[in-house]
Amino acid sequence: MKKLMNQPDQYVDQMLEGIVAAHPELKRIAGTQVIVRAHPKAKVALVSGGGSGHEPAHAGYVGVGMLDAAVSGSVFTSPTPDQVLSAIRAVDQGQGVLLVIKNYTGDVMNFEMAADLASMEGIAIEKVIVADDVAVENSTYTVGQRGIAGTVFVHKIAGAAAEAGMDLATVKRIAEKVIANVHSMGMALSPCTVPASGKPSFVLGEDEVEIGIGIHGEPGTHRENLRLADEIVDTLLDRILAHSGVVDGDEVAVMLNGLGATPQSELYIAYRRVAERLRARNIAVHKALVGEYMTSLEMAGFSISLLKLDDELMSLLDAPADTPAYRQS
Amino acid sequence: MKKLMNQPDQYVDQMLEGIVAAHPELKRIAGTQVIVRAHPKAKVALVSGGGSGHEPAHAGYVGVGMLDAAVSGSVFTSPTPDQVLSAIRAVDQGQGVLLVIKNYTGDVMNFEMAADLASMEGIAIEKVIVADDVAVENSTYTVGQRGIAGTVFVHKIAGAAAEAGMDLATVKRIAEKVIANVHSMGMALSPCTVPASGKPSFVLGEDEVEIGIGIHGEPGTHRENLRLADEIVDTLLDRILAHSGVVDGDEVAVMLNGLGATPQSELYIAYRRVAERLRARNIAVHKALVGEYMTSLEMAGFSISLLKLDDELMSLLDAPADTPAYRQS
Amino acid sequence: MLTLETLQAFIQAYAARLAELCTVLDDLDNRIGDGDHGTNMARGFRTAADRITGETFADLGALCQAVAMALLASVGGASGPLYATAFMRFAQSWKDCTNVDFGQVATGVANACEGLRARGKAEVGEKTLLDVWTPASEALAAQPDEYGMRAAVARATKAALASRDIPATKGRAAYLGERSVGTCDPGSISSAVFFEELADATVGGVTKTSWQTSAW
Amino acid sequence: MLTLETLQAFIQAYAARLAELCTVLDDLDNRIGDGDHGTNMARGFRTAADRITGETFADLGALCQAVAMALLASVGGASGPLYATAFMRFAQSWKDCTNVDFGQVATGVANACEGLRARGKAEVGEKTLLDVWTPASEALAAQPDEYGMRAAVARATKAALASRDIPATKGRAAYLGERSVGTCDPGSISSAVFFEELADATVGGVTKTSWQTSAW
Ligand SMILES: Nc1ncnc2c1ncn2[C@@H]1O[C@H](COP(=O)(O)OP(=O)(O)O)[C@@H](O)[C@H]1O
Ligand SMILES: Nc1ncnc2c1ncn2[C@@H]1O[C@H](COP(=O)(O)OP(=O)(O)O)[C@@H](O)[C@H]1O
Ligand SMILES: [Mg+2]
Ligand SMILES: [Mg+2]
Ligand SMILES: [Mg+2]
Ligand SMILES: [Mg+2]
Repeated sequence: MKKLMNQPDQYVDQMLEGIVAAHPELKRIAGTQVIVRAHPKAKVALVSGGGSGHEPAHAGYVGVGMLDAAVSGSVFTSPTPDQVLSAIRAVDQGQGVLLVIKNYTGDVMNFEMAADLASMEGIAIEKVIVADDVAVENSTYTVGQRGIAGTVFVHKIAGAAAEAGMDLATVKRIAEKVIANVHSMGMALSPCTVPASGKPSFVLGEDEVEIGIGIHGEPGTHRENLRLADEIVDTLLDRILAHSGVVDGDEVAVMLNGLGATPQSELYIAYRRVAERLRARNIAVHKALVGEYMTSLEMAGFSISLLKLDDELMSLLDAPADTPAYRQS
Repeated sequence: MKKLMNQPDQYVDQMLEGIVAAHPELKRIAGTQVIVRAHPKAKVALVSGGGSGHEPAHAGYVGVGMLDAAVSGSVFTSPTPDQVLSAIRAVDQGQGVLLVIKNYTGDVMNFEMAADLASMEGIAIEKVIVADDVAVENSTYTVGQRGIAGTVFVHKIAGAAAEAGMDLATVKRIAEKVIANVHSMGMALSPCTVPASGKPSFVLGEDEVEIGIGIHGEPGTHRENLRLADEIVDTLLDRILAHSGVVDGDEVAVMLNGLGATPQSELYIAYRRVAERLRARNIAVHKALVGEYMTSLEMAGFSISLLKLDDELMSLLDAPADTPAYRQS
Repeated sequence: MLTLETLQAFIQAYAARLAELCTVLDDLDNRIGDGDHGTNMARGFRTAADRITGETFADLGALCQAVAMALLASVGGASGPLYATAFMRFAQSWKDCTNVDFGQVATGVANACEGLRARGKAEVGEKTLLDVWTPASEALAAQPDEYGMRAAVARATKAALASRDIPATKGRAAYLGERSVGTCDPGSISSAVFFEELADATVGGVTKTSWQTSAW
Repeated sequence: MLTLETLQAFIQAYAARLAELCTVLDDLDNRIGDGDHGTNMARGFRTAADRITGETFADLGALCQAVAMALLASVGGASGPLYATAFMRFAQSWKDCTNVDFGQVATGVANACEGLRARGKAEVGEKTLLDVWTPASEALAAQPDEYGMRAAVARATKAALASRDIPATKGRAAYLGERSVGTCDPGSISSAVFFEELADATVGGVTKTSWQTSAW
């Protein structure tokens, strides 16, 4: 796999330099891998992050109506607690900070350690853990479902709540409501390669795909033969619908998320099928997002996220946002 | 190359269905491959298009402040004159129509034939031909430079002029000013595969890249070994700067455009170098666009476009736009 | 002599031949263009052939105009307007005729050739289909009969193969500059096949080139 | 006996060993995780080793705390907080001591083990590094001397290899369910190496496993 890069160990650092160079409305806290808004606002602050390699997540969602800070670890590696702590300190305006964590052992442990340290400093801190991936069965004995692209809906909706001046408890309640109502699943047509290792995360035959993959190049729940786009969409969507509790007459938001190398044309071909299926079930799509929102380097494939809406979520989803990767007025 | 698709011959049709399903602010003219705004406005109309496979170009730029219609041909094949004519007829509000054509023999001939037919119907029609690719030497004896990603700046700026109510001659003058001032060049790390053929457009060794490629999977001007991102950026940027007439103290807009499979992280790594180089030359970047604006299916690689700005171009570039792929307020 | 019947048969035969050669033409175009010339041509002439199947046309002009319109609406790319232009010129040349002699065929081809030059703004030697149409047209004009028709095929085939050795300065292959040397121009090959099938429909017994290997 | 000197030597040796095994650990993690365990561990212990090089520490507590902080700030992922937690527990256990006997080493390892369990919320048998730390800690507690130290290495190595045969229910490999059977847990391997190097630094003469092939 050829990479457009310089030294692999400077991959994340140079990416962050590029981000702040391109977006003067963002800035980087010197000496860290933390991106914050250049013009902070007095309100509850939202901090998210995780390993790098998911761009535009998470730095691309820093801005008005979404995040206040994004912390980037090494590629596919959770950032360390000191980095997360720097972010928390930088964005706290005295009204408290909500951490939006994707459910991976590493992310949870590192963000929790940072939260402990921040509370010891007297910062009001809360956390929510996104676990939207229905590929993985949930059970109290296991690690639980992964957090994947549905996380962007948490950023958007909880971000709008914070921007509107809601307090920490309310922003947290809303974030948890999004988490309870968003369900996702993904698949890969090809693997990705971490810059430092230079090796593909798995090897697929010319006709094989991985179903139920995460966003770190991990293999999925199973492998099968490539089928028509409509059939693949049906496989994912059936499972999402079964887990989601969405019923006829409900209103939803849909994200058809590209994992990195899949052309937008193919994402729209897949979305067409999602729309067709939902229409047949009398489920109204209030908003559709089709594009690359939470990627896995140059993996080919996609995920579908379905968010069941109520009036509160809908109005916050529709609120303005102005970030590099998500803009609406 | 695995594709997320159904029947290859329905690729474009199903993509267009997906686009209108996802974006209720767009609609498709029944029986055609033309996407128009659902809510047209009385003003000079802009029509662009070309082969499919460049998504989000061009349908993603239909909307307030940019295009009024986009015509999609088969993958990498110019649309036919009757399709272009349908678009022209649909968007003409009596104030005339400007065709924004990328400089490829096929596009030029098909759009020109449509323009001839439209004028015979009494529609005021003008055209501009974008030829921003400095990889190819220009000369009166040859076909001239190709139109590539710089075209998006034409859509944005001429679109803002039309939206502001300027007349056809003025909108055309402004589009031509953009064209005269935008210069681009691209390179590929890997080829792409047209769905119908199923074969890669060229074959590169593990260490090889193509320099000076277009956006249809054509090979470039030459092949070389993969080098550091900074070195590759320098190769393209040096040539662009040499052609652009941009001098110290100028103000520019930059587009760092991904060709399909290149992760955003790598685009930012490349942009970082562009910013560093321009800063050193005392060239001010008024606006930077980093992302996928004009792709070549799942090709890995990127292009750089540099647009020299004056006050007029700058204020139109900064005007609001609300389209699926380009939003700003 | 070209009749309504032979022209219809020609369109059907050319469409079938393009379907066979689709991959060869795509592969050639892949090397120096964007890999779709076979697909474009096969799609276009399939559409044209279907369009005229079972229809009756008053004259050659109407038939050629129907083919031109079908091509225009189905090919796209560079070849669409070019081949459509050729048939529009045929339509003008053979207006109101239900059959034409080889002199009129020669005039029609010369007009088509002129149309191609105007539409594509290319000259002979730029590695485009004009490199084939021009000598074919000349051969037919010099000897407007059965033999001239065969000579046109020979000139066309030779020119198509000769396109391998020159760099392109028009069309998509021009972006490759010197790298386009060594590959035949796909539009020249499809044009040579055009003359093979036209001659076969009008005079018969043409030995058709197997382009599969020689084109590379 | 564990002195300031042997502990420093251990950190250096473990860092060097991780650098050697980096690819093996990454490859293992690639099969059932995200392919970075070797990179993470090598980076973290390199940072820790550099951090303590040329520095003097008042006691083992201060040294372990410095290592913990270096790991915390440089590893990330799941292994960062876990190994950092182990060293924080060492720091608490060996506070104010410049050297400790094997009884105190056993206590420190038991405390670390307890810390790992609390931090990761895993139990033995879930295919995590706890599967290695727990039996190693037990062996050392049962026989807090040189022999116990060697026994701990043997138990650790055996447990690391045994991790191959069970499905993961914690950590990233858990998402693979039954597909995780057949590959050793990378964190268990890095932990077995931890005990090999700790024993080698404290009692010497440990035969080190070549994980290159046996791990698969
Ligand atoms: N300006 C021109 N004049 C005449 N023929 C041309 C010109 N440009 C291209 N062609 C012909 O068109 C052929 C390519 O057709 P095709 O691949 O269908 O279109 P595109 O280049 O748009 O993909 C070339 O091989 C060449 O023979
Ligand atoms: N909950 C847990 N408790 C104990 N150890 C764990 C837990 N989760 C993961 N591990 C260990 O961490 C190792 C993976 O570490 P590493 O690859 O560095 O982190 P990440 O999984 O974040 O990429 C696993 O092999 C496993 O031994
Ligand atoms: Mg990791
Ligand atoms: Mg084409
Ligand atoms: Mg072509
Ligand atoms: Mg890992």
